[in-house]
Amino acid sequence: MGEFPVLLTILLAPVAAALIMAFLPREEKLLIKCVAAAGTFTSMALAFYTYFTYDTGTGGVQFVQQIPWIKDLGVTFYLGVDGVSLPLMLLISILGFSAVFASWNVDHRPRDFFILLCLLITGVMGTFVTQDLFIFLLFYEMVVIPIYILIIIWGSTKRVTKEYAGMKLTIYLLIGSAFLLVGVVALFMKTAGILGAPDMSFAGLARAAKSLSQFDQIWMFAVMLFGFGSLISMWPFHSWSPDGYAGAPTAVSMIHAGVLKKIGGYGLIRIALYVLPVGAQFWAPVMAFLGVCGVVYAAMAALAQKDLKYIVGYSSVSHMGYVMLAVGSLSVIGLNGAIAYMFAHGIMAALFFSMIGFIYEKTHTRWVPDLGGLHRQIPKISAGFMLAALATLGLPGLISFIPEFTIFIAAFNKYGGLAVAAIAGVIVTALYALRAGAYALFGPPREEYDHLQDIKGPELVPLVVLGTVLVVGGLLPSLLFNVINCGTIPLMAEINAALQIGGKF
Amino acid sequence: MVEYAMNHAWLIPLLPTLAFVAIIFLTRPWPLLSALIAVGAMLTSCFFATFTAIGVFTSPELTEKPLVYAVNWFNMPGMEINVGILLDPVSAMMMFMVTLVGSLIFIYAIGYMQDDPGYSVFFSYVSLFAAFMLLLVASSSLVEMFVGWEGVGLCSYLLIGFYQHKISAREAAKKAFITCRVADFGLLLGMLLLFWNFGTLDFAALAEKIPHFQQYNVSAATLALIAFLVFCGPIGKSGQFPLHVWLPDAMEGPTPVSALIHAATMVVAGVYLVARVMFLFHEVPSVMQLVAVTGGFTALFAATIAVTQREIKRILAYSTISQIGYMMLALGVGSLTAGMFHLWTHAFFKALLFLGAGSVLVALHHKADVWEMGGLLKKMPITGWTFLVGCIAIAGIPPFAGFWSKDEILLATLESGHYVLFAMAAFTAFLTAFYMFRLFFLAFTGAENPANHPKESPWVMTVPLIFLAIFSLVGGWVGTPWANVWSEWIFFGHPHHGEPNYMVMIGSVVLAGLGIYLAYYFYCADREKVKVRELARRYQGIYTLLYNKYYIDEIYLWLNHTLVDGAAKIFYLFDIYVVDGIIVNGVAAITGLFGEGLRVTATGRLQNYALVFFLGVLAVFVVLAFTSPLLAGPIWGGVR
Amino acid sequence: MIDLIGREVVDVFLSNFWSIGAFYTLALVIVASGILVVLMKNIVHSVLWLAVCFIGMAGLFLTLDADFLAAVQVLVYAGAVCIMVVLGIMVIRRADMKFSNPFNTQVYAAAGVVALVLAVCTFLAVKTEWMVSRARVPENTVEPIATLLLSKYVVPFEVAAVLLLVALIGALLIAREVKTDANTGSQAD
Amino acid sequence: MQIPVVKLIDPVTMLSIGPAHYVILSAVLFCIGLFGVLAKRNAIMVLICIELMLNAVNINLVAFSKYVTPADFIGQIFAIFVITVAAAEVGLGLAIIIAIYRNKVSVNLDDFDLLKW
Repeated sequence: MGEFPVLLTILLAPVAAALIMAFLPREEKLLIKCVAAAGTFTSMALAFYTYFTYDTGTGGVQFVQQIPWIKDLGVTFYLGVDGVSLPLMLLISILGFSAVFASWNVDHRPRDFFILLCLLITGVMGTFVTQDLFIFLLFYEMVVIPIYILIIIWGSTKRVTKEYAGMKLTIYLLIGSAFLLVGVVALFMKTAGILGAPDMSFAGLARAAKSLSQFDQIWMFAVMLFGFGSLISMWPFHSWSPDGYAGAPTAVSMIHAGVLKKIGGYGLIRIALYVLPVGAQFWAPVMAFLGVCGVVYAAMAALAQKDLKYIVGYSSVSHMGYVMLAVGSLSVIGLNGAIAYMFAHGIMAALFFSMIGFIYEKTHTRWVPDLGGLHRQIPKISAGFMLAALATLGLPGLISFIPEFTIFIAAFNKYGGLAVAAIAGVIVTALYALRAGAYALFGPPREEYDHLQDIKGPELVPLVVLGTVLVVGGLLPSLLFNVINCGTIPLMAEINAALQIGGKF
Repeated sequence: MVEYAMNHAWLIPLLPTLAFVAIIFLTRPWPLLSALIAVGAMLTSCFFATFTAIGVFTSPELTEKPLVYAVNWFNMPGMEINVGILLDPVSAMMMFMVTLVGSLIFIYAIGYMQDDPGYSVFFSYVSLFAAFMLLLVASSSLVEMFVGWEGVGLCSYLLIGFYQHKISAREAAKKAFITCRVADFGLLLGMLLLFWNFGTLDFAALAEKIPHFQQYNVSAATLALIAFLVFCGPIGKSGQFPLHVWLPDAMEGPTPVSALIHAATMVVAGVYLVARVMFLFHEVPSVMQLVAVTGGFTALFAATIAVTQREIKRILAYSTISQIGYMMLALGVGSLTAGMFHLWTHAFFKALLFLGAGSVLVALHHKADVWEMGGLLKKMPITGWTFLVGCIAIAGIPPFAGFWSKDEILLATLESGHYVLFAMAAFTAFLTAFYMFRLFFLAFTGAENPANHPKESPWVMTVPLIFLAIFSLVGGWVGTPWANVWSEWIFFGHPHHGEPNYMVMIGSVVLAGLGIYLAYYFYCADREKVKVRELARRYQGIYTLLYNKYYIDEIYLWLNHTLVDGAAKIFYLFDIYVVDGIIVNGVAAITGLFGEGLRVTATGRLQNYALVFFLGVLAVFVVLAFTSPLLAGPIWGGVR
Repeated sequence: MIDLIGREVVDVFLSNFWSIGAFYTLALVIVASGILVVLMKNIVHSVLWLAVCFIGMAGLFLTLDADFLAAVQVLVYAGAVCIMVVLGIMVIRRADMKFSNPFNTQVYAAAGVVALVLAVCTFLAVKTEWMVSRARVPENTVEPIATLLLSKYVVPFEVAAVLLLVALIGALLIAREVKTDANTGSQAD
Repeated sequence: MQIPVVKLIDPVTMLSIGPAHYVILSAVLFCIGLFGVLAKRNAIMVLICIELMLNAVNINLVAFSKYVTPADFIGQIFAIFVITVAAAEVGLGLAIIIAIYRNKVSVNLDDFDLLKW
């Protein structure tokens, strides 16, 4: 315990910021924002430090910190990251920092807003840094509340009211987590019986779950698939996503689309797949099929949208379909692709939402036909928007291409024709991404937007930070894959070992 | 120097990239400085490329065994992707050509883009474009090439849509990108299949493995499928039928861009790709056949459209499509030499023609209709005469460059026994001469249009024209049938010397001459153009069909708007009304219904609640008491 | 007569005449007054019957050898609680005291539930084989109780004391007349 | 040490007073109280009936104190606490009723259905 508790600091820095903010007078808006920025920045800096000092030679779970908590349930406050969770932890820390700046202009009750935002960031972060199922669930439930409040108070009403959107999102997440809980409790009960002593750590559960019967594995996986699937907006449990994003304030959309969805994918890999490999093998084709459905379906639906946030909302559903497909391929390449793609999508979706947020803030509309010609008046926002659009359509050289490519390879290997349908999705993606960009930004400039101010100062931070990650990650994919490899290779080895014991279907 | 250049060939794509970064982030407020940086980077690249080319061409073994400098890009179990530079004659030639033509176009753009508000941005984009193009050319693996491939697509999107305030430019840019994207879908699938079957995407490794494809349990049918899918990419990028529609529309961009994209570089990327993976196509004759037919058909098809077009750059665009069809035809009949040779000469004369057209457009304030021009030769002598050189070159009159390469293609087609394709190609040669001189006569000779006040362009624009005109003349001399140096450098398999076939040569010159004469007859000699109007009237149907480009754009537009958008609408409505409306809100409604039903129980009266509460207690109590095993015997109360 | 009932019965009855008599009498008093509490139409009457019931209870405690508790019962319940309730009733003055104690609409349902509860309790009480300690209750109950309260049960005792204090203060606070300002007069809605 | 006491059915058991008698008495009293709580409209009446129920509990406690742990006084002490709490409860309950009465000018429980949908 002599070491500096890096992960704990990363986790608690936003909480500390929230606490400080709680004691600041509500009029000190700038100070409040600075505190939030400082908290999230600490988190981000340390996350980068963690990411680059993670020893890829050794691999495994590193930066471990264990505090026994509830003995009777086998719960340990077990912090640690490996190649699967590290990229996602980095992602949330980056997004958290950017989200603070993306909401720099929040004027309505800024103190409450930033406190909730910081709590939200911590909650999401917690799910990624823990190696204990109970703590994972705890943090996950912690996330739901701030999101709901943030949408209800600071959201915007368009096609659906913000209350409806917030309610739908929250209830969906809760239903998902209720199913999840059923699976987790069942898993816990059964494994505790097998182990003799309760153990909630992922590794312990996985070890015990090997002796579960095939039927148990299958039904538990199904329950978890539903839980995590509705979290990752798996088709057909996706409809909260576009509405929710449309209703949410910018920062929430960023964090939600960027990372919160990824908790679903992460959980699917880290818990469902790792602990219940036999179930995973049974359900893999279903996952892949639903993933492909999501890809095509949501891409087509995005094509019909006129509201920028709806476009990105559907697009993120579509992209999560790729993740499902990749997870369904049950191979190292697929899992690598899935995790890297989650990271990539987090960055680009966040950039997209932050730019849309700025556009909305300045023009007070997100309705594409009402926009147009903006690139003359607000070139920096437009550049960011186009960057995000191009990343969305998987342009090589940006962060999303290589993960997409690996996913395609893995999926193609396993599912052939099904994967072709998913790959065809890239055409539709290009169509809607470019249409959105073209109709909103290009074309003849409109007079009513002549007075608009381009982003400057702190508002530039999301663009700079996310844009840099977007490009650097695209040019040097090995930065991402070297770390992810450390997580997926042992994971897949365990899964394969378990499958060999469990026998074939 | 040569060795240094070869060892540092990676600098060739890198320098324009740096120029892009520098311009975008640093020198944007200073247009001239930006231009100088871009031109400087390009010239340095050209310098390196020249020495690299010299180095490659002095070591003949590189054709068999290309020089590869590669580093690992990323890897994971079962997948290792390298990036690097591959040097062989083909890539060296391409690099040299791209940097050379690129430099000239950049210099030209200094003048052409004068007074444009987006001056710096323009130079940053074209630098990026050059960088991606060079990456594409120099890449050592298919993935890396795909990066460049999509990168040039992106840049062409940005550049075609450079005048973004124009709706037509915006639409053209989008169309270009998406059309290519459709094609790239095929390419991507092809890549995946290649990777799946051979486990690598490095050109060198693939070149070794594919000839022995049976060893890797790959059936010939699969290989044919792969080849076909890979060929989809070039169809889109090189504007082959049926995905040629984006290319004419792409003329919305600034003229240097048209020259850069349509003449020298991007559109020939498809040809280059086919040449690069010739080892794949070579194994599947059926797809080779397809390549040849596609090329031949496109050549003829585009040429017929070009005959009736009125906008100067559109004519050139269709001519480009047609010429690339030639290149494809050459590759398809198995002559890499001829295809690449035509690519090389075409780069010069088409760049020349586009830049000349740009010069005309500047002088006429962007009035593009050739029927409204006339007599420009006197007012703009340099532009006019260099344009004439370009026309002669493309028409295929010896000793200009186009003649040699076209001759090579015709010869290769004939030798491979594709007589129908040969006939099509020959007829296309005739049409090419006709429509190019139609353009020339309409624009540069005849009566001046009094509405125009043209004057010669500044020297930054005319000097590149002169240089290009020189190259259009001498560029073909490396590959004359008598002393064919070209075929010793650039070939697939083994060098192939076509015997000089004078029949073909004379035949093609005669056809070209006939075309030029007809153009002269209709458009120059007949000053009032009565005959040609008469002709158009008589064949009204054909004329309209040609003028409207066989209505292919309309068909696509209809498909896009009706089918794709319609399907999108259906999906969206399905989402709103079925998934959301029936399922999600349905579940919510059922829940709500239950709530509604149970609401009456919430009377708000405490005593009601207490009553029910006691009933519940009673029930629990009874259940506990009467299911307890104790009740079987006497219940023991009190102390035990 | 004796033959009819049985010798044994008579013996039991005679040997425990006082205790049996006391129990049944007191039980009668308690139950009857309890029923009257509920049935009276005038709430003041109800409270009076309540006092009767409490006193009967004190008697019952005496039969159970809990003389201290009997005293407490009389003091606290029959004394303090009843008076407090009467005071409460007086504070809340009704126009017509005669009908101050009506039933509500769920009286039959309540009766049913109550009957069920009673049936179950009685059934179980009858069915149970009670076992009792042979030991006798000490003659003197006050001293042991006092000792226990201040030694073994001192913590609950103190807590109870605090509870009473809190209840006192709380009751004062709640029942205190709220001074309504003219400008914040939204008190009575 | 302990002797089982037989059932109440026959006259002998009817007459030999044991825990069962007290339990039944307590049940009857409790049910009377419960009935009042459930069926009376006046809030003060409900309070009164709660007192009845508490007393019913006390009977049990004291009875068991005598029959089960005569020397330990557990039941009696418990009863004392119950009485204490009951006293506190009556005080507070009345205070609350008075406060409500001030607001609503009613002690009729049927009027207090704010929790209604």
